[in-house]
Amino acid sequence: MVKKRQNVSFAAYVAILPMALTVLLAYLGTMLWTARVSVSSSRTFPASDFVGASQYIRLFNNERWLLSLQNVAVYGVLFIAACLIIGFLLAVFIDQKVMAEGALRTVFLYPYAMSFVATGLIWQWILNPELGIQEVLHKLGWTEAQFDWIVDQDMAIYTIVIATVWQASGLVMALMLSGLRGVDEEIWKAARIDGIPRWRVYLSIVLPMLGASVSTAFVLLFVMVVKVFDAVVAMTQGGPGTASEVPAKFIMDYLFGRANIGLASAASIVLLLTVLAIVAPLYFVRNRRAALGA
Amino acid sequence: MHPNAANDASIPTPRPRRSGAWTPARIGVYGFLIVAALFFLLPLYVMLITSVKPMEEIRLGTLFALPQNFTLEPWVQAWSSACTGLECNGIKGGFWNSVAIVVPSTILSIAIGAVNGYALSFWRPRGAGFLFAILMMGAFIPVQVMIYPLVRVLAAVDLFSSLPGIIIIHTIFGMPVMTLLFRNYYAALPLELFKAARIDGGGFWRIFLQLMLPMSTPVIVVAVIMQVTGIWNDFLLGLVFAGSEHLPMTVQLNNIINTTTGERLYNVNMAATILTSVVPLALYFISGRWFVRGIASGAVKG
Amino acid sequence: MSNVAIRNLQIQLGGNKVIESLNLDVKAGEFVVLLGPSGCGKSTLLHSIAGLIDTSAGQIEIGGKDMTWADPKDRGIALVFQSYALYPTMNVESNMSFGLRINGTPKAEIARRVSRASEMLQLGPLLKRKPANLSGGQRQRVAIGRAIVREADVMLFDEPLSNLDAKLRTELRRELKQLHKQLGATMIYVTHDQVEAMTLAQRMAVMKGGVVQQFDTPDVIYNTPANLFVATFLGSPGMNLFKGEVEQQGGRTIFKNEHLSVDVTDYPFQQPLTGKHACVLGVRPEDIDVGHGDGVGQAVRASVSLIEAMGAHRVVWLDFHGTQVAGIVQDQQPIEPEKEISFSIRTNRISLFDGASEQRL
Amino acid sequence: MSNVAIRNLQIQLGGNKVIESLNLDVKAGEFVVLLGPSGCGKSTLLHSIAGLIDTSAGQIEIGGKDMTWADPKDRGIALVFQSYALYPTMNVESNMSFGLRINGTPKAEIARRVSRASEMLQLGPLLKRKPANLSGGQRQRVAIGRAIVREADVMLFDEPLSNLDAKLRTELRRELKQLHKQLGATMIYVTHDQVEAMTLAQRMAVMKGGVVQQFDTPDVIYNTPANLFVATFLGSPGMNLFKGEVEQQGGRTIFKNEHLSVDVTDYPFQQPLTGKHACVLGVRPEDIDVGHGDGVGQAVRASVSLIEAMGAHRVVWLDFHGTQVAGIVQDQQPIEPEKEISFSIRTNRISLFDGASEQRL
Amino acid sequence: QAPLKATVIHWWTSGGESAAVKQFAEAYNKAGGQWVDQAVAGADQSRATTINRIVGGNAPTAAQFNTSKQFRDFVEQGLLNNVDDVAIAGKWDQIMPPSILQAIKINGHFYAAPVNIHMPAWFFYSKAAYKKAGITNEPQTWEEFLAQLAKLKAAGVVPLAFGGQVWQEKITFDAIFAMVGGSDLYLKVYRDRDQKAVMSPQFKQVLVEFKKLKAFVDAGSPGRNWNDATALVVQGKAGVQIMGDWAKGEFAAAKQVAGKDFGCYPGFGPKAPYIVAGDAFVFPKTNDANAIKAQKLLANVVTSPAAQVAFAARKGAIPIRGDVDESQLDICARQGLAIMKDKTRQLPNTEMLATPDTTGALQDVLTSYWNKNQSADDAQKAFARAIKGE
Ligand SMILES: Nc1ncnc2c1ncn2[C@@H]1O[C@H](COP(=O)(O)OP(=O)(O)OP(=O)(O)O)[C@@H](O)[C@H]1O
Ligand SMILES: Nc1ncnc2c1ncn2[C@@H]1O[C@H](COP(=O)(O)OP(=O)(O)OP(=O)(O)O)[C@@H](O)[C@H]1O
Ligand SMILES: [Mg+2]
Ligand SMILES: [Mg+2]
Repeated sequence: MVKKRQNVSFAAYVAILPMALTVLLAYLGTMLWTARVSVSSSRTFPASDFVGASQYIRLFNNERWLLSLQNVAVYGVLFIAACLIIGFLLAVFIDQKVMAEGALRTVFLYPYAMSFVATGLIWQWILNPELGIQEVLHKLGWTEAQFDWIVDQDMAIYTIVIATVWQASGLVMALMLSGLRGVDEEIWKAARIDGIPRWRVYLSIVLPMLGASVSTAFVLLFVMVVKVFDAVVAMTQGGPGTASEVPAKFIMDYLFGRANIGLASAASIVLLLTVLAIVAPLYFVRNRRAALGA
Repeated sequence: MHPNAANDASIPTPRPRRSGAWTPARIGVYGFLIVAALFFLLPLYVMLITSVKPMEEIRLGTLFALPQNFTLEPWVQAWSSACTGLECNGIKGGFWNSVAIVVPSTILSIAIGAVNGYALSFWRPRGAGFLFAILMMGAFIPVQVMIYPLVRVLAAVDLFSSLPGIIIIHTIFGMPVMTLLFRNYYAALPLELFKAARIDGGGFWRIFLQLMLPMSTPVIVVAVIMQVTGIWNDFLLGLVFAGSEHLPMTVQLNNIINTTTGERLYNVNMAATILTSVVPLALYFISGRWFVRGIASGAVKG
Repeated sequence: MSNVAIRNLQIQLGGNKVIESLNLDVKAGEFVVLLGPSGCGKSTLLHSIAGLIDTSAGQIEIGGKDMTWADPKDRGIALVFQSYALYPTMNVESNMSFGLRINGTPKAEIARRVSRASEMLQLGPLLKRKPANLSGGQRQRVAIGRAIVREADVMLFDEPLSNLDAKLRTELRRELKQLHKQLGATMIYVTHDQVEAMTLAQRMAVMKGGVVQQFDTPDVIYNTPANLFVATFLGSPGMNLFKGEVEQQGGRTIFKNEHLSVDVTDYPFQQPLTGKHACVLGVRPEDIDVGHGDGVGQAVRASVSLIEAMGAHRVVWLDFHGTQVAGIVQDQQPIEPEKEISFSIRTNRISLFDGASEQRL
Repeated sequence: MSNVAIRNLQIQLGGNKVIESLNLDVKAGEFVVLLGPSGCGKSTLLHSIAGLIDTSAGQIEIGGKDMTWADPKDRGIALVFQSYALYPTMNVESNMSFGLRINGTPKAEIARRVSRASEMLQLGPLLKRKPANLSGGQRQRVAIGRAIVREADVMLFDEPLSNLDAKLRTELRRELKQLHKQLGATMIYVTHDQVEAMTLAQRMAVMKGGVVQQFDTPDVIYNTPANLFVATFLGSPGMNLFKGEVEQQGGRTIFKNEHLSVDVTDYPFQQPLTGKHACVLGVRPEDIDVGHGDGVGQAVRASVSLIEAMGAHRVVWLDFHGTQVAGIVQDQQPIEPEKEISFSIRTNRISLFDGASEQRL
Repeated sequence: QAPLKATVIHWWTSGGESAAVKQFAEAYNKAGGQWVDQAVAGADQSRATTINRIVGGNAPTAAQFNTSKQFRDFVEQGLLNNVDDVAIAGKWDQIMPPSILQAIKINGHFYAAPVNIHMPAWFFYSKAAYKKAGITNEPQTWEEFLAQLAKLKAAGVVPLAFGGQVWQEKITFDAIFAMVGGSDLYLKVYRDRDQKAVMSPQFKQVLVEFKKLKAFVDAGSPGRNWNDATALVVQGKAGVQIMGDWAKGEFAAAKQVAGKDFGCYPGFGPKAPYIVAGDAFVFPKTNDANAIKAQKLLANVVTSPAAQVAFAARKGAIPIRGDVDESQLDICARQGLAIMKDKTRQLPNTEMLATPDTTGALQDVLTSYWNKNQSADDAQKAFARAIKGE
């Protein structure tokens, strides 16, 4: 049903012009271009021939790609969950009118400011069984201690989770904090009268009120998941073997080192469609609920 | 302390609340924060001590040990004399270039993101929702995939390899997340305020500039944190789009720490990394005062 | 000066039909009060007149022009929000002057209007405060101030005085009336305070469930309510109701039930009744003559269940065979709870309603 | 059942001393109404009793224990916020039951209390709605519901009925009174509605600028206000004031000014007066006898400036040598604006205040 | 006349590399040019920058590539200028090793100026560690090498300093392949993509032998950077590392001297194959006469003997030509230079033989095989598939 709408100010259209241009020229254009390249035999440069789905076929015959998708799924679930939880907790604890709030906030945020090329190396060292934590524990006499995930086929991806959570949860904290501070004091007072324990207020009242911040954080983290690359390169280079390969690294390898932008484009398109398949239902449900609620 | 506190448990201790008494809850809060801070600081500790050790000591591989031959040489070198190809000026060379890129890019990308978010939340122009959906999809395309076509576009309008070019590029890449950030923030504000401003005759820009922006400080701080960090730390886009006169300091940083087959000076790398991040770190530290409480309180009843 | 005409308005909110098919014709320069129970759609109506809610059907005409889809700012209206909706980052003064500054009103004029409003609303010392630092009533006054400085053609007030003390309310009521006279603006005013409604309204619309039940002068509505709902809704305490039947008895028309019999021959029936007719008799508490009825023919007896002292008068609640009957006592006669007392009904202002349709007979 | 005792309370908000030195002794199980002009610190007082605001000095005792620094949840209180402060993400039912669920109240008990409250507040059909989808009055009722389900020892109400229609308000007033009786809870109730104040209050505290002016039964306060402020603040319209002097004239005490002379010999002076004394005479509008005074000795003449029809009665505003005098007319005598009319003062309920200190004589 | 400006994109950014590239710059400036340096760390990034600069119409005068098939696509797209004049005048055909020529000479034109030769599979060993394990000689056969590793292990040092990154695994594999499988098989597999050769038992044996090394690496190896592995050798914590000649830089930085503190050998025995890799400059298309002049001058300068030896000495590589003054070079490099004279020992690097895409696919196969519990048979099959280009 087409519902008549009140006239939207002309200025609103002017205002979103930059967005429209960006979307059409930069994003839509790139997507179409990428889709086009993905059905060509392009190597270093885009070619104009048409090879059908052969890049896609090759892609899905590539074990490393399939493994990347699998890895990123595991990684994504853990990373997003951990970041949201830790970020929220940090925001909550920082919100307790603590001393040195500014310093603490900076401490939790600083990883976000550091290039992963260097911090990834530090993590690699710290997690390295012969240099880092395990070694220290051994030296302290706890010789059974074992913490060698980074060299373990099955565990390496979790070390990426640890390091990236370390990097990103500060940002989630900042987002949550900005949302938390927006909650009306009166709500807090009401909850105090109701005798609700603080943690419960955060959980049952404040957190639902932070819906917008949470969803922003979620999308942000989701984007990070899909694009995770630096951390893997700096820490494990996708290894041991291909145990911590991720799609973005796959794409980057083919884009540059392996000079096969056709395959890289096909991978990007597949990645995009996968994201769409995950996000679209969420988006749909949210919109429906909003429509019912408004 | 109240004299009765000890022997009459049923009477709540009279205490001036602000004096920060050490209740178990309080201790718990600090306990958590301290443990968390230690976890967060561990890598920084390693970075710092690595940066003040000579390479011989680093090669020994005693990661957590304090330096035995403390040296500031790596810092000096990182800042002003490390070689990155023919140049041996450390990372300081690109500092002002970075500033010249970060400031306008941050402002522009936040401004556009805020306007987009505002338009999407309150005005909903026809088709904007669709544009936004595509924009958000675009956020999931690896930046590197987009570089080639964007190079062509920018070259076509003669902005490739220029300061405006790199600013536009950062704005483009920042747009999805900035728009999302502001859209969601505005969606959580009471709609009544917007309505009141409409009644008051406010047009699109007025309401945005005089009503919405002042209420946006917390989210602007987050946006600034994200954009400044992102743009300051970017080197790939700067390298490709900025042109050789405007290369940001991260290109130098990358050159210092990211060699493949050259020998690596870890101490210099760490020093350079920390030095490069000083600007965002300073920003984080001072951003606190804008995380204001209850920015919209008192606005609506109910 | 603009009239406001609403035709067949229909509004849906979140799936509920809040307003079904509403018609209202407010003349230019008129002061109309909207009354109705909580949740009946008053605010929704005001918001739709202001253009803040999309209508699903119907038409809104302001100043002779179809404004159904016009922008709020083009409608020449001002609105006091029930929830205030103050700009939290602006101080009181800026809150009030915001609209004027947008219009490009000259500075001096802005200053004049703001200072007049703040004086009228006794906000003088608070001009530099932010809304968060004001009390509830102070916030409400800022909301009023923001609307009145606009001096718009149509002014919409959504319970603007609900959080103010009686004294201030009386003063502001008078000021608003003054303002109305002075600006000649059309005013539509929602209130739950019947004194306010009675004193301000030139005409009064009583709403229920998104439908206007009666739209007339306060006097007419108070004295001859169009239906049972209006009858009980107005007045405090509301009209006393007695179920019964009307019948003709020897040339006279008599209302009768088990315990009561009232001669209603003089009642101005809209249509002549024939035979027996189930109906409801409505009597305002001030027409219940308490205590003095002993000698009068129609007097009946009831026991006093509650006495409410109201300062100027007392409200006496009588238990009349299980029905609570409220009467107003002006004099100082001694009345004691639990005691029996007699009362009679003054018939010159009674109402009669159809038992089934609940419409006025 | 807990008493509430407040001693020398001092509260600062944002640098303003909002409450200076306040003392109030509410007995256990008492129903106290707080009245006062907008911004006088009523909400602040309630919040400090509830423990939501830090006091800068003084003591708050609840149920015999010093609770000045106790946590709100340990005080055994419930509070209806003036601004409602509903949990926006919970539906009506959860808003009401959340506190109980946290307390571990048994499910059946929660259901019972919530259903009782929602019935009383007529919220039944709205239980599953979120606050954003409610009307103003509906939200207010939810706020009340959330407080009363707690069945606390001390219940604090901050203008709980301000956004409800008169009918509902009357009903709820009665329900609240019932609840008070049933729970035996101590209730402190802020309202601007004097009918509400008069009908609910066992005792009433009138505040001004953070100070309690008078704390007594409604009757006493209405009939013998302690000072000029209380006198004018209560009643609608407020007390009529005449400036003048009292002096002894031949064994009688006479109030006198240029235009008026009233014999006040029977007035119960708190201290005997000697000589001339500048004072203010206060007369309630219902003690202004309009129109009938022609024959009476003390009658004076004034011109009618405004007539407000209130349904049950009329308020007539008289211009008496430049002072506006309000009188209440109960009967149907014809009064016309702009005409001259005479009035007299019934002296049995007058008040006299010191001209300088404004305290009752 | 203004000096000929030459913007050069390259990825030589470490201290030693910087010093090396400075030699080129100085030589070029001395020859009347003006070197504008554009260092971009990381080979991939550097090449990507070059591509984008070309596409964006802001091409550099010259850009570094590996001496490999990496720039074939550029040539096919007609994006490069050739430097035939310089090559012919400089008699490149005669002075340069054939494998290098093969890489730079496409369709009869010289499209790149090679600047150095890297041997990516030297064996560096710690003399201290060897002493500790009681090893006195460099191994002459694969079996002896394995035996030495075992001894090292017994002596409590990490036998093989290994960085578990894909490219390091590949280097190690190639070294073993050349050594154990022999040059013929190497070429059949990599150059001819001969499926039969890949599926041969000999090749399977290569895989089996390669995996034997796994027993001699430490637990911390996965993900380790090559220089951290080198540091183990420097420290004497590890015995031997198979790494490119650039590793000498790390020894030098630790003030260790080749032949004294550490030893180097390119393979087992006097006839061991010598894998050749290296870097080259390509010259993006331009019609600007000055730029073309600059390109030619640059090609000329960087291939000149003096610049070559100056560069190689600092880079740790060897010159692309034999007619240079060896005295500046360390003993490892001198050894390499000597070997280069024997064409039969030279083996081209995989990158010179296969496209980057195929090379990458092979890396994937090898890293799987090395890290997972995969049988040699399976790896062999996967390898065959990868090299077919599927
Ligand atoms: N946060 C604050 N900072 C500064 N002043 C404040 C603050 N909150 C309230 N005030 C001031 O304190 C006074 C008392 O406020 P309070 O809310 O208690 O008034 P009130 O009696 O409840 O009034 P109302 O009837 O209008 O609700 C007011 O004058 C108000 O302006
Ligand atoms: N967003 C919404 N979604 C669904 N229903 C709504 C929404 N807003 C209001 N309603 C319902 O519409 C009806 C009318 O609401 P409205 O606010 O107009 O009432 P009102 O007459 O102003 O009442 P009050 O006197 O309590 O303010 C109410 O029953 C309310 O529950
Ligand atoms: Mg309303
Ligand atoms: Mg208040």
